[in-house]
Amino acid sequence: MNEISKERWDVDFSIRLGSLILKNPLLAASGTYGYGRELNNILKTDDFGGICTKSITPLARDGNEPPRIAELKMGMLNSIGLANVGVQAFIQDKIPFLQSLETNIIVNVAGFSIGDYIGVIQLLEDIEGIDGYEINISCPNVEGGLEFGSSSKSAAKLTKALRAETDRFLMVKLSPNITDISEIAIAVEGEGADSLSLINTLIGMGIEIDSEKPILKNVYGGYSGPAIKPVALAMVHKVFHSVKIPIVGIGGISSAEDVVQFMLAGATAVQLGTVNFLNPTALTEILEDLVAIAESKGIRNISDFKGRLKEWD
Amino acid sequence: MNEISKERWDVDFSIRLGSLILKNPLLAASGTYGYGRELNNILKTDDFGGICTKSITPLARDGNEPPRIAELKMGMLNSIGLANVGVQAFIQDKIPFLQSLETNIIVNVAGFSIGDYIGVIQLLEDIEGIDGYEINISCPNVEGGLEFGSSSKSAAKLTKALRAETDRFLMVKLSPNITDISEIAIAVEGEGADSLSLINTLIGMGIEIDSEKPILKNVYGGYSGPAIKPVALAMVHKVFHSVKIPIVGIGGISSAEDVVQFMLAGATAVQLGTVNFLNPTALTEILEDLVAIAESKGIRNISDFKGRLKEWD
Amino acid sequence: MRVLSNEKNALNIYSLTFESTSELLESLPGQFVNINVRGEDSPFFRRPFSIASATDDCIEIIFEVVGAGTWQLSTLHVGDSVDVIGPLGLGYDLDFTESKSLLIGGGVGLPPLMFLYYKMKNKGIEPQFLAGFKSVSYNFMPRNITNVHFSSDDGSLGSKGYVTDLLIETLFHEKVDHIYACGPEPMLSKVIEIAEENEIRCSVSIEKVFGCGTGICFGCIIENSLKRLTETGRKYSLACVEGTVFDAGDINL
Amino acid sequence: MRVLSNEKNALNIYSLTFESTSELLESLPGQFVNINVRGEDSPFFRRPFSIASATDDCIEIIFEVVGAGTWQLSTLHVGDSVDVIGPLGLGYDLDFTESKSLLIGGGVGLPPLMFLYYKMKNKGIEPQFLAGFKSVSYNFMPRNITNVHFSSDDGSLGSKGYVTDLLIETLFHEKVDHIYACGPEPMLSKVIEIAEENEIRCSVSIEKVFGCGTGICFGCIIENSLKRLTETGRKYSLACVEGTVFDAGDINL
Ligand SMILES: Cc1cc2nc3c(=O)[nH]c(=O)nc-3n(C[C@H](O)[C@H](O)[C@H](O)COP(=O)(O)OP(=O)(O)OC[C@H]3O[C@@H](n4cnc5c(N)ncnc54)[C@H](O)[C@@H]3O)c2cc1C
Ligand SMILES: Cc1cc2nc3c(=O)[nH]c(=O)nc-3n(C[C@H](O)[C@H](O)[C@H](O)COP(=O)(O)OP(=O)(O)OC[C@H]3O[C@@H](n4cnc5c(N)ncnc54)[C@H](O)[C@@H]3O)c2cc1C
Ligand SMILES: Cc1cc2nc3c(=O)[nH]c(=O)nc-3n(C[C@H](O)[C@H](O)[C@H](O)COP(=O)(O)O)c2cc1C
Ligand SMILES: Cc1cc2nc3c(=O)[nH]c(=O)nc-3n(C[C@H](O)[C@H](O)[C@H](O)COP(=O)(O)O)c2cc1C
Ligand code: FES
Ligand code: FES
Repeated sequence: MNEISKERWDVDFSIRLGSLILKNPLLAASGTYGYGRELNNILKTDDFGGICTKSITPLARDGNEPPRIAELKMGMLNSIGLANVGVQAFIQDKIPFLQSLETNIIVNVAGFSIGDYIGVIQLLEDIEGIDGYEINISCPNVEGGLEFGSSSKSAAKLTKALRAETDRFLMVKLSPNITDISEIAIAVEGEGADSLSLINTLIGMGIEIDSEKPILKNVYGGYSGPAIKPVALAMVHKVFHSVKIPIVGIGGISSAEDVVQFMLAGATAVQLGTVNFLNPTALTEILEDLVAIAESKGIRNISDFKGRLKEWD
Repeated sequence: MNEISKERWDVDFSIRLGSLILKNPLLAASGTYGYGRELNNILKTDDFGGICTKSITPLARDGNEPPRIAELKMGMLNSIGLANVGVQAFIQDKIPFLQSLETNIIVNVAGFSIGDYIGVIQLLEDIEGIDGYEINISCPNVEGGLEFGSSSKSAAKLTKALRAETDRFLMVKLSPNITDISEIAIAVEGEGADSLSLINTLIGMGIEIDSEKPILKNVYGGYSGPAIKPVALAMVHKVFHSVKIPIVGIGGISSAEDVVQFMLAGATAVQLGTVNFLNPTALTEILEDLVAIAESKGIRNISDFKGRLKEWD
Repeated sequence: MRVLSNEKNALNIYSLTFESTSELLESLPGQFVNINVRGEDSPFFRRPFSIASATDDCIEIIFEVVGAGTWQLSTLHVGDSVDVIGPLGLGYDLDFTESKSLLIGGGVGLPPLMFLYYKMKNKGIEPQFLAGFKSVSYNFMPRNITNVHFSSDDGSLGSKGYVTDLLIETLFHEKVDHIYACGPEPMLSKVIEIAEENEIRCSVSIEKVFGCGTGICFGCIIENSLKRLTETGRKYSLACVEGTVFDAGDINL
Repeated sequence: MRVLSNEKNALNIYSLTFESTSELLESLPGQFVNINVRGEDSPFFRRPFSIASATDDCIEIIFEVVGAGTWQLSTLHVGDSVDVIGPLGLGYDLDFTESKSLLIGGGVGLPPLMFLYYKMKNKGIEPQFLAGFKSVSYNFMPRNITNVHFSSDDGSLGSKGYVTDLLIETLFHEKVDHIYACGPEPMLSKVIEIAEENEIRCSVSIEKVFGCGTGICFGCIIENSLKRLTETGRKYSLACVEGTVFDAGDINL
């Protein structure tokens, strides 16, 4: 168990994310940290500034057929397909442990209709110990065929409906598979979201030439890991210059340098995703390295990095 | 000089791309092979199935200020900004050498208005030895602010205008920074394009944390190289199932395996881009390895790979 | 963790031992470690290997070079440091005191059974051990494992043919309560079939591509049997944390 | 190409020689090779290095370890194979027979000047050579280069101070027609300034990040001087193919 003793550091890691105070700017990304308990014997889950749970849907879902993960050179593809225990079992079996954690619990919510999202949130509203919701709008919208997150109209409509349901911290997670992410960001901000998290996975594909088959049964999958970081950084920077609400950066983060890059580009906090698979104690190492970077730059509040990107003269 | 003796191979490399016959399915990608002459002492430029020139605009352009290239872990960013000699100097200084090559010459055309594109093509129409045009629609459209390639309406309008100007082979190069690439592909096909090439670069960004500056003066750049291959493959596969005209696959190709993957996904031919920077004799090596793969699979016509992707049962 | 030895045991087969944490030393047969292989062509995911033995101060894995990751592992030198997490997975049900056990494995499916064998011997139990190899050149069975019957594809070691033929033969004249099996999928399917016919309890170790090995990526799924589907309402189990050892009746291979 | 030797010459400085193609053996001073460095943390782009010498059967480069790529190069062993392309770039104008030449360089800016020096000596010309180092520990100048005046930041080698101070001093009592300079940008700027004041022709070697080194990526640009802009209509030159040696009057550093 790698425990983190904040006392010996001269850097204040706490940040304000909308109405939340996080003890540090590192959250576990949805779908890459299970229900928060799995790694608790390797890493003190409490050490995260927050946990975004696996996406929760109204009913339990088995997800897509295998193979549904595959490795690439600098990243991976997944077509898990929102496998999860469903909101009822989540409340019964997963919430008690999450409640016991001294960190912010953000439940990631997904659905195939606005009613799905509302259904999940209504059941969760009565449960204590949930600090907020992250809305995964990269799920296929049954009506239009495309994702909720692929048009500003549908993204705004969904945000508006959910804002009416809850006073809790409401963060909308944007898809990068989009012509103009700022347009979606502005629409979602306009309907009262407290924060934006980005990016979800890029759509990708791999082919195995011996079998001449796609590496995923589902053909397409979500591309994550270090390879997508440059795309994520550009989108965070662009959205930062388009909205006022705080941004949580996601995409390929695996080192303290990466965290600082995202904060310089405008992120208030970040999420660790695929790196948790490769290095279950990444959080601890990143926090330690962040101290070194902050100290070398004479920075005492980690939030001072935010949006501090300099221009070329 | 690595010369390629086709005689010793049992594989027929020639392919039909619309009205063109290519001696092999490998083309040099625009902006990554200069004007065709630069590497001619290292690699016989003739050995390419075709050359897509640097993007040509009506007037000479110096391009963006430096730094305008930067390396990443599995790729690079560029913000060259369409630096080129302009169509007049192109005709005078560059065309004669290109005419001397025994390969297909495809002039890549770019502009900031429909008039720009028309202007370039009208001047080139009288020149012999040009086998076709590749239209780069990823340039900012002055009217709307966005790229021509970012809406099916503007892409279709541009294609229609250019189709009226030329009977030559007309290939439109699609941008991946788009919500639904199939929509653009269908629109462009509808206006008479002979072929589609995809993808151009993804928008990306890098930050250097010591200086706290973007690694490019221009902040954003085009992300290319192996890291973008999974995104390109998915788009080629998707477009293949949306249109009937042939597709030229581009994005991170650096080996014969990559070429086969793109062909399985539906590409008729492919382009080599960033790999030319790293390995100027990549073409030769890839052709040799392609023979080995084809032979191991008992394939005698390279075009048999096209779209042959198998499904999971 | 520090590499203590890395020796070629047989054709393409290496035995790698490394210094061990106290947690690792308490590992159970059937559990695995997950190794972050670094080097020129580093694979992206970690690489999982069954624990082949655990002594007071070291852990052993035995692996075959089949690709970039295992090749890289084969180049490790004594003293090199290697990023290992574990023990992971549930391991074998060690409730075997009453019953007569038979271990059956092929190739690099044998290491977890070797560990199980050592544990059984420690408890004074001597299981039957059937081991199959492609040929004698691949044989890496250590001398301290006795009572093994070998088979090989070409007859160069033990009886010629499949190790499952040996199983059928053994079951003719021996009573077995519990079969523990690990190896390539076709072998496992055959073992399960034979066990079912003979109504013998059968535990199998499953190999899948692992994204994490720790239960957080939901990638390493194996289909549940109708029985387990009915019990749990779930179509799949996670091989890494709900296995990698499963009761043959719980899964569809 | 096969590595023939790789020796540490000074603090963090290595001299690497490799077998050479006939093309490489004809390379000119000021030309460079571009190396595809492979290994655990391989950089994406090739790494450019000036040719420090070319004998009948090998090419030499001298490099300082400053990052992952050069670190990886420092680990190469005799017999390893290395992916080198070249010679690239235009090299120095070798039309120096008539004039009195002075070579001035700092640190790993010196290798191309060493090659130039050898060429001049072969033609019976003995140039002035001014060489600056951080301190004596970094000095990698081979013995066969005579007539060098050294400077070092700390005075541990030659005169204390900048090599440009040496230049000013030299120009007090010597007539020079042509200065060849290579080194860090601040040094080059100062050399150009001094050359201009004294109306001496000055050729400088430029370092930029190279995407290709072969003129096809259009990334390695250097701003043209007003004079060259007027002549060519172009704002930039490509350092890799139109240089890396430029006439000081042609560019804005
Ligand atoms: C729980 C578990 C225990 C294992 N124990 C052992 C062991 O004790 N000894 C041993 O030699 N091998 C063992 N394996 C298999 C071992 O993990 C793979 O051989 C190894 O990951 C291949 O890595 P590579 O990079 O060398 O090969 P790759 O180039 O990745 O692949 C080579 C071949 O191995 C297959 N493969 C790749 N990754 C995996 C994976 N994660 N699981 C299964 N197959 C894979 C590929 O499909 C391919 O056919 C075990 C696997 C699992 C899941
Ligand atoms: C034409 C030319 C000739 C050169 N000749 C020599 C030589 O003879 N000996 C020698 O030691 N070095 C020489 N260099 C510099 C050498 O190319 C860099 O030191 C090397 O590329 C650094 O690689 P790295 O991966 O070790 O460092 P990195 O980790 O890439 O960078 C370390 C530092 O070097 C700088 N750098 C990185 N790449 C380049 C580049 N392509 N050009 C300039 N600076 C860079 C970075 O900005 C950083 O400050 C030359 C450069 C050029 C362009
Ligand atoms: C296996 C896997 C499962 C994921 N599941 C979800 C999910 O259920 N909901 C969600 O919003 N994002 C999900 N994601 C996306 C991640 O939260 C994250 O946005 C993405 O992986 C990019 O970050 P990374 O590169 O750091 O992994 C998943 C990602 C992976 C790799
Ligand atoms: C330095 C550089 C310059 C480029 N210039 C152009 C260009 O002028 N016109 C164009 O259509 N594409 C241009 N491209 C895009 C490439 O043609 C290609 O679409 C892209 O790089 C993806 O392929 P790759 O990953 O194989 O490089 C350029 C790419 C690079 C890296
Ligand atoms: S390997 Fe990730 S859940 Fe099993
Ligand atoms: S480095 Fe590519 S053009 Fe000079």
